[in-house]
Amino acid sequence: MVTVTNYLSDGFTLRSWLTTHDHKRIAVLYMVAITAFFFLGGAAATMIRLELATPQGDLVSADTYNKLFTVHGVVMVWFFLIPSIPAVLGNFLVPLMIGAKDMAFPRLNLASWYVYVLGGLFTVAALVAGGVDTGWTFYTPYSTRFTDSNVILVILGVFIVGFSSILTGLNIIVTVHKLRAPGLGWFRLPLFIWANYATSLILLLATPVLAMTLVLVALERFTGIGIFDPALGGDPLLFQHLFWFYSHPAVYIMILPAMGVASEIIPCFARRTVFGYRFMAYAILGIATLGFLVWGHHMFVSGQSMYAGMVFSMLSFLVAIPSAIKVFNWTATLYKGSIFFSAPMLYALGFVGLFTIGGLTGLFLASLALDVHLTDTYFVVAHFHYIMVGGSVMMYLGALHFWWPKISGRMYPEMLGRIAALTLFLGFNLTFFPQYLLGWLGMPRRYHEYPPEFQLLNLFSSAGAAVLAVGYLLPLGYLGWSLFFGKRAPANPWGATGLEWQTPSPPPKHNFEEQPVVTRGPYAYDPVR
Amino acid sequence: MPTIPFDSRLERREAALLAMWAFLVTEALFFGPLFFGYVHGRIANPAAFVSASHPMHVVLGTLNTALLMTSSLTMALAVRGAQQGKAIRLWLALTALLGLAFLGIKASEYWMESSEVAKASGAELTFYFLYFAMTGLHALHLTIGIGVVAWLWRHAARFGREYHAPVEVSGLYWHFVDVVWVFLYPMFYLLERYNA
Amino acid sequence: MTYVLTWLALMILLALTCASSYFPMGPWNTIANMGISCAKALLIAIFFMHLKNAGALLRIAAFTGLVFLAILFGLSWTDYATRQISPAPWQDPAA
Amino acid sequence: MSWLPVEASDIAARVDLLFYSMVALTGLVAIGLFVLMVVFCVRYRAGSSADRTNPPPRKKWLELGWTFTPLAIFLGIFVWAAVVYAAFYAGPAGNAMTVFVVGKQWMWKVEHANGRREIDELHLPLGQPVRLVLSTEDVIHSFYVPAFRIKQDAVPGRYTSIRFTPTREGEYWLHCAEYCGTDHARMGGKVVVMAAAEFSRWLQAGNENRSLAAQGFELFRRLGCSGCHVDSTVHAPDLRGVFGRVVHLSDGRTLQADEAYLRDSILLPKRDVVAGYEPIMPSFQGQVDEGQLNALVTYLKENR
Repeated sequence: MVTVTNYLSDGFTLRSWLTTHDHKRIAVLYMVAITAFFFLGGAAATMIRLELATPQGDLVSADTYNKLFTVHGVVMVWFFLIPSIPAVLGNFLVPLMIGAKDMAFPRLNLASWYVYVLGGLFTVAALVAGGVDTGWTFYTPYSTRFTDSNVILVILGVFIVGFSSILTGLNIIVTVHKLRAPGLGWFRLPLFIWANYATSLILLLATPVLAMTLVLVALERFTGIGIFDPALGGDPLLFQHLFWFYSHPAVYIMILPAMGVASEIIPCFARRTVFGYRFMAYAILGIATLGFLVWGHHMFVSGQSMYAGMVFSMLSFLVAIPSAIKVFNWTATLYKGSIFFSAPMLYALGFVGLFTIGGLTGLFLASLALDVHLTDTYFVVAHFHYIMVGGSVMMYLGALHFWWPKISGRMYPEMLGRIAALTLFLGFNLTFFPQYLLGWLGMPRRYHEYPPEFQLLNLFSSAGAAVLAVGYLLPLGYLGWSLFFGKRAPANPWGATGLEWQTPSPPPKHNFEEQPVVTRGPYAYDPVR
Repeated sequence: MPTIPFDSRLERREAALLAMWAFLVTEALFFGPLFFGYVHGRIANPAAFVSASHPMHVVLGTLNTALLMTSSLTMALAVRGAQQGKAIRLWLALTALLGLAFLGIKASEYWMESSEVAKASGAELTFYFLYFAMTGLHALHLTIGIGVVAWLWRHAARFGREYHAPVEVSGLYWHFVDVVWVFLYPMFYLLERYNA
Repeated sequence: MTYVLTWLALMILLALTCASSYFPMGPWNTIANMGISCAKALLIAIFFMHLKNAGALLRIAAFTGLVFLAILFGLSWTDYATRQISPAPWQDPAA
Repeated sequence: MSWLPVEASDIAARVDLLFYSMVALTGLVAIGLFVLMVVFCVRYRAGSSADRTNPPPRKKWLELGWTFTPLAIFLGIFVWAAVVYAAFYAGPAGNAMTVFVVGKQWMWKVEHANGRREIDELHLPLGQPVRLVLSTEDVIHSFYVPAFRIKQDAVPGRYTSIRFTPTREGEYWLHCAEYCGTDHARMGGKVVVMAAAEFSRWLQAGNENRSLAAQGFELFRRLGCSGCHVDSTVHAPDLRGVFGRVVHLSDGRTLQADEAYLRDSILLPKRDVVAGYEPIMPSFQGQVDEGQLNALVTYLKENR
């Protein structure tokens, strides 16, 4: 047997990693960095849940609490969720799945990681310097005139990390357009590619608006003049419009790649083709586009015009339709399949369930009259955690398990994988389902203290968070363990159809020994096995 | 050395052009909030915006517009020269010089306007805020553009009929910066001039 | 030659836009200015930036940018166009 | 604690009907979907003997069905929710009692029409339509009474308002729902709904302030408004009975002199100049705070 150098054995020094142009190594760099930020954001969440176990503000001060939820939001949104699937798995898999040697711009790819790290350093510096207490939403005029925390430093961090997102998005778009293997037409692309492509479009179109909006906040804070200042004829709601123009599509930046992952895993473990491939692809593009038209539903009680509220509400219902299509199609993919319940499949099934609940409760928030009561309460907190944690994080972990053999060349311990998936599913529901009830009963979000009648539900939630923490620490442990002691992985342990499985695990530096040629559509699984 | 993922220079050029256009779309949206802020400010405070714009030096602004559009011409000629394998240094040098002249005039305007800003109040301040933010960001882009053109000038010998993607891509960027100015000029210089 | 003609057209438009602003035309001043700016931007994009000969992909890319800017402006404006504001005194805490 | 929140306003019942209908509808969809998933998972588990011939790669009518059925349902819900939403803002103005609420880090200051003020409490009469007019002295706050199912942001630089009718006596939580800094969680108090007679006793008792209209009259003199607007050589409109009148403006527009117009005219007098008058009135922006502005407007409303 000829031993080929794979990408992991292509140099063991730190330097060989930090100067690499190999998309697979850059993906690993991203994985390390976002894992660190995940646990930083998770630590803040732990403190929040501990504080909320009792109605009194007895663990930390009000200011500290405000800084904790701000850190949790900023870190989890910009330093974990947004780069999670696109920058780690997108980076690793997009070239492999389309039969390319690398991303279109390898140097730019590495640069975007350094930009990410730089943005991270600014944010961490802001934390060390005393933190920031505006919430991740930076609403004016609180952020521009009233808080005395390190707003400018954090804004700089988010601004910089935004450029990392833009560069990654640019790279993925050009790669998908220009580097597909011979025979790989658009409707032969795996849905994971569709999803990352659509995500990249959003990254390119939405992120710059956030970047400039935050610059305007920083300038207003710095100069005392700005377009959001009502004393100078400006409008604080202008900030909200600009902010949500980015931040609503940002939700789709987080969930679309997760949908892409589910669309890979479910057909593979149901051993049949995905139901309604074209509808799935169109739904992805539909979500990406419609997602830009609904931001005003964050502003139904903000003093926005009632009529604008109605326009945004109707558009918000429209964006729910492609999401519904995807859920129905995943379910239909199980029909007449031959289902194996391996760990990635458990994550994917859990994802479908949690995403369904998150999506359906989204309808409540799109309904104008209900949103008046529910917005800025724990109902909203529960809703977006079902989408972002139940959706994106579950699927990020599912993807890590599914492609772990490809990434690391080792198998993870299957039984532990299943236990972790179940633990996460249960812990997640215990943590966040009570928050729907809390919201309906009227507990506002970002509250350091709360009326005593809410304690029971908060206790459930905090207990669930403990279970959830175990669920996150488990994979960290056994995936790390498997790097050294795991069984060596074959090229295609799951019998999957994607191009990435046709090259050894881990892949060689240039991905493929010879240029693959595609002759059929994706998910051509044998019906019965 | 990074893996070169492309099979040919032609493919690479196409990828570079797509990437630059995608980047320019991002840039357009980057300017978006500023333009939107301007539209909102002007509709909410029309009188203040007019009175704040009158001290602007319309002659210098018009001259600068002309300079920048001429630089776009020279840049376009440089790009065509590179595509046809001709010498492009002259065109690049002219482009960069016109850009520098623009920046020089802009800087002198900033100098002269500072006293007006000190007198401003209310929404006039918003006007000046937007003026400095937008023209400042534009000047930053132009400075980067001049740097890129200088880099092209240094490596001009490498470009020819076979390989000229960097010149084309830089040209796109240069023209985009020009397009931004085309909108900034009437927004800040030409408000109710007849009353000035 | 195309380039020089484009440049000439740009210069004429510049003269037009500058001159027009000395004639009181009410809201039409702004419309004329913005219309001429759009014309100039189109000239630059089509001729200097070669959209004339570009493939469909690049044209779609350029168009996408415009569409999403239009979404930003248009949908926000559904709010501003229909909002009734009663201004209230509000003072900057620092002032 | 109760698992169902109390309904203490006319709006609350309408919101709840929509909410519980949606719980039923989405619950049904979710349960149906989960049952289907479980059935498929069991039936088609690897190694089972279920029939797997010809698994459909797509079914157009099915997919179109689950595209357009939700669309129709969603549009129905949208209309329902929008109709209820409109009631918060566009209900009949007629006999609504106006209460001014000012948010301030971290308290709610309330002022009733007769001048009675309270802090972090809001007393309301049962069955009386109420219109809250909100403003803020610093950052954005949000006035939230869960039992009424109402929430409205107070935005710097402008007034916002929301309407409802309390329908149940009792004490209810009042919260700030928009994050506003350190003590955001403590910014709140209670809303007390009392029988109408009891409320009018409460309103009169302990009211050290003179009525809002009386304060307004004093301001009207002190700020010099009366110098021009009452029997003066300066050409300024007579303001007696101005409220509710149709006003013709110098640029040809006409509008009704409502509260917003009166406020605008004090703060931005040059914007809507009445036909036949010179735009000579100075702006009072920055000279009057919102409490004084409310007093002036109330005086003008009552000065017939």
